[in-house]
Amino acid sequence: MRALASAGRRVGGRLLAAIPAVLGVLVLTFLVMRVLPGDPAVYFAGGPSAGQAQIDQLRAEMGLDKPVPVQLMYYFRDIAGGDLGRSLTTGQPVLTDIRQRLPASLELTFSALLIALVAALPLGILAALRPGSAVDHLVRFLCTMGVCMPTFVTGLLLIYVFYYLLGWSPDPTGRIDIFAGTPPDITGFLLIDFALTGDWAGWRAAASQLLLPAVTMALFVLAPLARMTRASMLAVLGGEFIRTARAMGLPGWRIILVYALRNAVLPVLTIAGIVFSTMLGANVLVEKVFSWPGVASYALDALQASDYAPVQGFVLLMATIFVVVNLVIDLLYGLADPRAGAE
Amino acid sequence: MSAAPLAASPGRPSILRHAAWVLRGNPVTAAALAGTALLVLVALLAPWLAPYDPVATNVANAMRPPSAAHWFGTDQLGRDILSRLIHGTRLDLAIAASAVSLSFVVGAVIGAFCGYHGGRLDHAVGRFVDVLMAFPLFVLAMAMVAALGNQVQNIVFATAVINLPFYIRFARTEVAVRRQAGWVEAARASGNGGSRIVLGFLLPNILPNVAVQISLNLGWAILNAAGLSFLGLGVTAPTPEWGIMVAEGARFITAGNWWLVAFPGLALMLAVLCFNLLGDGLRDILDPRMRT
Amino acid sequence: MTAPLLDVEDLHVAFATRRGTVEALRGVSFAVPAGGVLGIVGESGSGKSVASLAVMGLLDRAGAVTAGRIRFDGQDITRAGGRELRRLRGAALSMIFQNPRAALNPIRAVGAQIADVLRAHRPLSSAEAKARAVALLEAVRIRDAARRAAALPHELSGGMCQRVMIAMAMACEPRLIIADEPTTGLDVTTQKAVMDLLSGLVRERGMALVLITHDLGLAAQYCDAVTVMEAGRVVESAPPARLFGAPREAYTRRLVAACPTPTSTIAGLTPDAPPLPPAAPAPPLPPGAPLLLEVQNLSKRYPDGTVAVDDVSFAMRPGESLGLVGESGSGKSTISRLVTRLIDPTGGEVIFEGETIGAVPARDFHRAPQRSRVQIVFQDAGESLNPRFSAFDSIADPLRRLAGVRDRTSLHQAVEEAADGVGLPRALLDRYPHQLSGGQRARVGIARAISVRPRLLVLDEPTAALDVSVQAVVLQLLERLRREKGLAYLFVSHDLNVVRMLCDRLIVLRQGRIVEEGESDRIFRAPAAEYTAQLIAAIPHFRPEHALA
Amino acid sequence: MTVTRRQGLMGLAALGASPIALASTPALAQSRAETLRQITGGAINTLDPTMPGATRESFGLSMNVYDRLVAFERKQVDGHWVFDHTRIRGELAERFETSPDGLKITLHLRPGATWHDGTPVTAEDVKWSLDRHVGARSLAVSQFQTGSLTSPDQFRVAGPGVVEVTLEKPDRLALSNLAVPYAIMINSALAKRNATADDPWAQKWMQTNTAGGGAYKVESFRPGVQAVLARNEEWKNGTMPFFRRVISQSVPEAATRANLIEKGDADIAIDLQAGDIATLESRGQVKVASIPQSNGFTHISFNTRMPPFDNPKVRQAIAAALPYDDMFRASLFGRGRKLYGGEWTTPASADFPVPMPVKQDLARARALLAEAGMANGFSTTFSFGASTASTAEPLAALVQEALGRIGIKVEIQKLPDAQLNTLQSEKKLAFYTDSGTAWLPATYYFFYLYFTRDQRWNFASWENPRIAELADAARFERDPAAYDAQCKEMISILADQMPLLMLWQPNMDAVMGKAIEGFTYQFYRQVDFRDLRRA
Repeated sequence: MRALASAGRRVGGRLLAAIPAVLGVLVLTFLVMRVLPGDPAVYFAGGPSAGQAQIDQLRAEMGLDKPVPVQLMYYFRDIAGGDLGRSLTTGQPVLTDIRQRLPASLELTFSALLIALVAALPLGILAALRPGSAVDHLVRFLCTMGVCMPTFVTGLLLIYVFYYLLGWSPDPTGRIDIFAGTPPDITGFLLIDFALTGDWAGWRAAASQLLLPAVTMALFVLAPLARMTRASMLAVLGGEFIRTARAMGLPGWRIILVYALRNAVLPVLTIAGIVFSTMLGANVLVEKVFSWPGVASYALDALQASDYAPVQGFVLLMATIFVVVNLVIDLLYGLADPRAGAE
Repeated sequence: MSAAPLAASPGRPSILRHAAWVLRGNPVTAAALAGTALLVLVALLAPWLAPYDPVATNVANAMRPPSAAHWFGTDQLGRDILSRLIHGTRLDLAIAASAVSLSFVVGAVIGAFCGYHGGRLDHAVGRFVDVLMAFPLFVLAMAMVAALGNQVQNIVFATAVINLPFYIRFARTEVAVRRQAGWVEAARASGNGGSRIVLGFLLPNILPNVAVQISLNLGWAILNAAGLSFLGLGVTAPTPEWGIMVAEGARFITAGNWWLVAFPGLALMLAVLCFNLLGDGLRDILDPRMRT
Repeated sequence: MTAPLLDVEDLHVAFATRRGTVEALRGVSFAVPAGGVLGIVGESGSGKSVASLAVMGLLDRAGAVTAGRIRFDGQDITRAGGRELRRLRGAALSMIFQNPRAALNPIRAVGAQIADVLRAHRPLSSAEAKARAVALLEAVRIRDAARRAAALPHELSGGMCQRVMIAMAMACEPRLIIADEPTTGLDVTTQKAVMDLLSGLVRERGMALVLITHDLGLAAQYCDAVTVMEAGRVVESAPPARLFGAPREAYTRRLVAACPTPTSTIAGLTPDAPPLPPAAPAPPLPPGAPLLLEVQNLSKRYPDGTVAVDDVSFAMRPGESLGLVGESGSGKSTISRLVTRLIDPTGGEVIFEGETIGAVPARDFHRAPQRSRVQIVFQDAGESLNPRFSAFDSIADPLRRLAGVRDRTSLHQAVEEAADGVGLPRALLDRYPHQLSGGQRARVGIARAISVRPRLLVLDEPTAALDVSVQAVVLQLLERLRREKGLAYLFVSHDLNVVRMLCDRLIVLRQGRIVEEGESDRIFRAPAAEYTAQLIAAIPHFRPEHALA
Repeated sequence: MTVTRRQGLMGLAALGASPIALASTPALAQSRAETLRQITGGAINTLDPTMPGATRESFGLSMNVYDRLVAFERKQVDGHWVFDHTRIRGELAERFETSPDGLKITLHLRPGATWHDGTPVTAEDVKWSLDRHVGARSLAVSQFQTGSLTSPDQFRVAGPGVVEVTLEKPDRLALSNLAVPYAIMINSALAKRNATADDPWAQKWMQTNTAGGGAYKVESFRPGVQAVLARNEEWKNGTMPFFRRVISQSVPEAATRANLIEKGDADIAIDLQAGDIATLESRGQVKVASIPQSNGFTHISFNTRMPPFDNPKVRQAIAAALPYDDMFRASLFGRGRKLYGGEWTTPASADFPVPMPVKQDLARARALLAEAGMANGFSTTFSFGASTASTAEPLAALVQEALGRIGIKVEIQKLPDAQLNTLQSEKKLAFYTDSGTAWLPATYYFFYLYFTRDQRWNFASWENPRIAELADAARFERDPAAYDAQCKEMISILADQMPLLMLWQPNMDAVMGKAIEGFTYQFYRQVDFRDLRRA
């Protein structure tokens, strides 16, 4: 119908606008990697008597001996052909690494965002319904508590308390209990795969494994989400149409849920989009602490080894996800707010 | 029709009296302001407050729990954690304040001009901001710190650049909304050129809203420095800085030496808490409309 | 005399603000018989809206009824609990608000919103509720009601949104409707249609109506009795005929005089106004001297295709005052921005004192020499003063930029001189805009515009946002300034009465085109164009002959 | 540390989940006992140890998955098993003889030995494997050169199951090189099937697949994350290992590794933090085997080509200024063997590395500095690799403070590993700390590898013709007495010139469950699963 058609147009427009951004990211990464003084050839030419010859041979193999612009051309040609190069740290093509590891990062970030929303929305609404009251201050204090500790400290603390002292959560490494055998690999998202194969014991195991890292990340984004929900809810509750609804004697729950919340959810959507993209980048700390086989820790290891290909692959991935996320948010916004649709 | 009639009280009340007024109305903001003032004071008087030299090592009594001699205990090199914490305040506030102010000033001005003029400039800057935002945080930080070395000013520079897109976008939307306002048209009719309107009229008006973002950013900037230290990209030891202390201390939790991470962590939490809660109070103080 | 449907007795309402409690109502009493129509009239801050909100129990968190009693249909609902009030609201008494589009849920179809009210009070299925909603839309004369029911508020015009509000209010056949400034912000013609509809339906269905407005004419025309309020008290209450014929209280007298009518004069607006300098008609143009302003085939088309101004031409002689009249969307404001070169035309020429000033793009006009000679006064003075500038800064800004007054003493002196010129007390110069009253803000706007001694002053609805009594004083100030300084006025307004008083000639505009041009008095007495006649007829004012219409 | 209400709730939710997941049926418990779970800080990035860029963990894995012709015996050193590089036993080769002039080695393959896919092992397979190790572009080439194994025509099939290796000069380490991780014996038929025109030695295929016959087969492998091995029931080249399944998993966070071992969820880890090990030991839940790494050393190195470090006096001054004991305690918590504080003037024996004659004496340090004309000191940088931060950072702080006392201003640089290696090989690092491990810890090999030639492992970029001459002679020296004299002379030159300061040999701290036995310190510093069993 009308909203979909115009949303389609907007999607096309935004895609076109995104192309230069992605290209910009590619060139920036390429240059950034060349700026780093570390020379991967040296790092990887280990061996007892790694002479200069061996280092040069590796440089040639990695195409590092050609002038930079030529390397850039090669790089673009490879990207176009879907070849993201080969990672020296894992010895596999970057594409297979990313395909293996991306679902882990996405599953962690999606569940963290879900937990954050499930916690932040009610808290935000509660705070908005009684502004300035004790509840409001408690919510604000609680959310800020989550955001003022670096994620790696919260992670270590949660492990220390829930795994080491209380023993409630399973051992905090990887996505599935190491002894439970290999999970089915359909979409790569454990929760979905286990659900698809109906293996509920496995699903519960994967979920309990996912809980601690997801909560660590969720705590970090709880504050902005709750703050935005409170602010937009307060603004909407102050709106004249709410006064009309009360003047017409509409029941309390309908005013809050159907009238107020539907309007308040729109700005929260945009913030959720921004928060999602920052989470993807920032979950390197959580992946390191929980030895989560995600893309961020993979890229960080490669970065410290000056192994260019995986870092460039990771950054390209981040740029595309950033564009896709903005696209989805834009679409959802179009569907949720008929006004935007009909522009 | 505004319900409460407009009481036109005499004269232009000073900022301080108005600030006192706002604080009385909001105890949380008052506490946050007190906390921040305390931090700034500690940062200024660090050398005189610290009982020991923060860098002097004494391996003989390393890893001592909090005691009378060392209130916060000693770290793995026997250095006094309390003194390092106090000196750390100076460095961390400096990092946070300079990074945020750098990104705010540059970002707000660029954003404001884009918001006002629009057209090609706005479009180009928009794409540049997209690129910066799509770029993963730690890759950018690592590249900058690795290329320029991890002295403090490079960490400040890296944090500022990562913050920049946020302020550009914020200023751009705030200005674009006010661009059609009557007083902007009036300013043009009174003979003000584009740049004077942006700097003299529009920027001061978006200050209150930006104040909230600045306070949130201050907290985030300190956390970012801590995160960089954890990844080995931040400040190098032995300089006393909360982030590196938390990063190093975190390794000893399992060994049972909790105080290495607890006290810097607490300080970090206190600082970030004050900055975040201060945000709303700051908005009321700076916003003239609130000055009855 | 049966007991009145709504009986408000000695009502006191106070608000807790940061600086202690503020008394909004200081003992207000009024009554509305079943089927009666009561008008409550007063200026901003008089408390008329607070009274209506108190009756509906909709005061915000800070407000509270401190004394007095409200009885509806014999039942005391002063301190009725939320649950009980909720049963009444929408069913027994309901309310209509000022700007209709903001008063409707922006992302929910209007039909659904009406159905919500129905289902809140009647055990109806959603299908039945939807059907009744469409029937209600037809009752308020909305064409093609079934399709319109699915529309969103922003897809309907202001007038249509207000009709939806009326349909909502009447959905459950309440016995009383309170309308708080229902037609403020609507065009005169739409206002007439909506008010006729509302009063007709109320009479037809035997409902009582309380009409709250600042427009005395509106109250006079549609109400059986009118209560005048000022600063939280009732000043006087009487049927329109007596209230307008022989007002007892001095305040009422001043209020009635200040309302511009087709016959009122500038001097007559305020009883004790200082004598105006003699009204010298604009001197004839000496031969060869250029016209002050010549607008030739001016047109403005926006990128999205809407045509704001379509081939408008007119001319002005120095010292002349020309009125531009039209409803919203007629292009009058756009012309004011084009003439003061704040925006660029898509076609046509603007010639000021013989020089074409259209060539310099609007972006750089601030450097043009003619900048100081063409100034503008805006409609909402509050919105056109920089919130972070004190009054002094606002007035000093053009002096610094255009008149080149730089050093402190001469700047101070010039600003104080301008303030005195517009009757603004010097003590207020260091106040921020939000610390000034509506009238004071208007004076600062005018002082800013005339401080650089312009030759042509363009006024874009300068008093539309002001209360009637304040408007009267400002209009007299404008008239005095024109006569003293020989300024030329291009006066843009939707209010024909105001333009007639202030301008020698006027132009009637519709959808960007000139409908009629000529001497003000002649157009009022014998409008040539059908549209002009319609406009004049639609202005609500007290007509003695059908006081009891 | 306040645990917020939200976390408490989350914890309770987890409680509901966790017991069910861990309900272990008897069969599961029994197979858990027969499974060994190793957790590592680093990760395995290839199944072919000769691949350039292979990590140390990959070397360890290949020792279990591939056989070699020969292997080192092991010996008891104060209660711990340690590799003995002086005694070599056959593995794939049942027995072997070396000709009296040391120029020919004959190896007799074990009859009936088979590859993982069941096909029999042939001399041709061994020949193809050895040719690959000297011909293909891999790490094996430079290693084999240290044993004078350079060209394919040194290897000859001398009959069914017999292979001959010939040398031009009697290199002491020729045979030892056949026991290094690179010297894997490959199922050439299977490998050739997966070779291509531009990859004749099937190097790409062998990165993620195996063509071996070792004690374990690879059940599943996810590079950078984990590898799961299953025991090869037909293995004949050694005593059948105890564990049926082995899991090696990468857990980057050291604190988490310590938790896992203490809770019993993991069986063995060799790279925990020194700080944690002391506490784990005191809490008594785990067994700790602390074995000095006899073939490795941590050092502080000067750049002998960069003033002022080209002046031996300056080097000796710094050597006299450092607080060795404080550094030893702060960096390693005392867990290792000291290589400083030696009381000798002439070396007691040819063994190396040994404690060098150096100790802290500030007065002497200041005097030496004055002699070097640097009385008022100078400023320099002190660098270390980020991955060694946990030990290097405390050390750097102490060095900075100590040198500060004699007027030398030090700026500390923590560099990502790749950058440190680059600066190191481009000889741009003035003054830094690093560590080195020699797989074949013969004394002359140390000097040949770390103190001669212009290559990356010459940490101090030291040019000393006498040392080069002695190292080369010792390599082919058949007479033990002459070999001893040459080694002693090299050690004394080192003690005098001090191109670099040997600090200590950090312990290999293997932390394991109480029931795990048989841990052996191997020269490639990884865990050999074949040695281990659960009591």
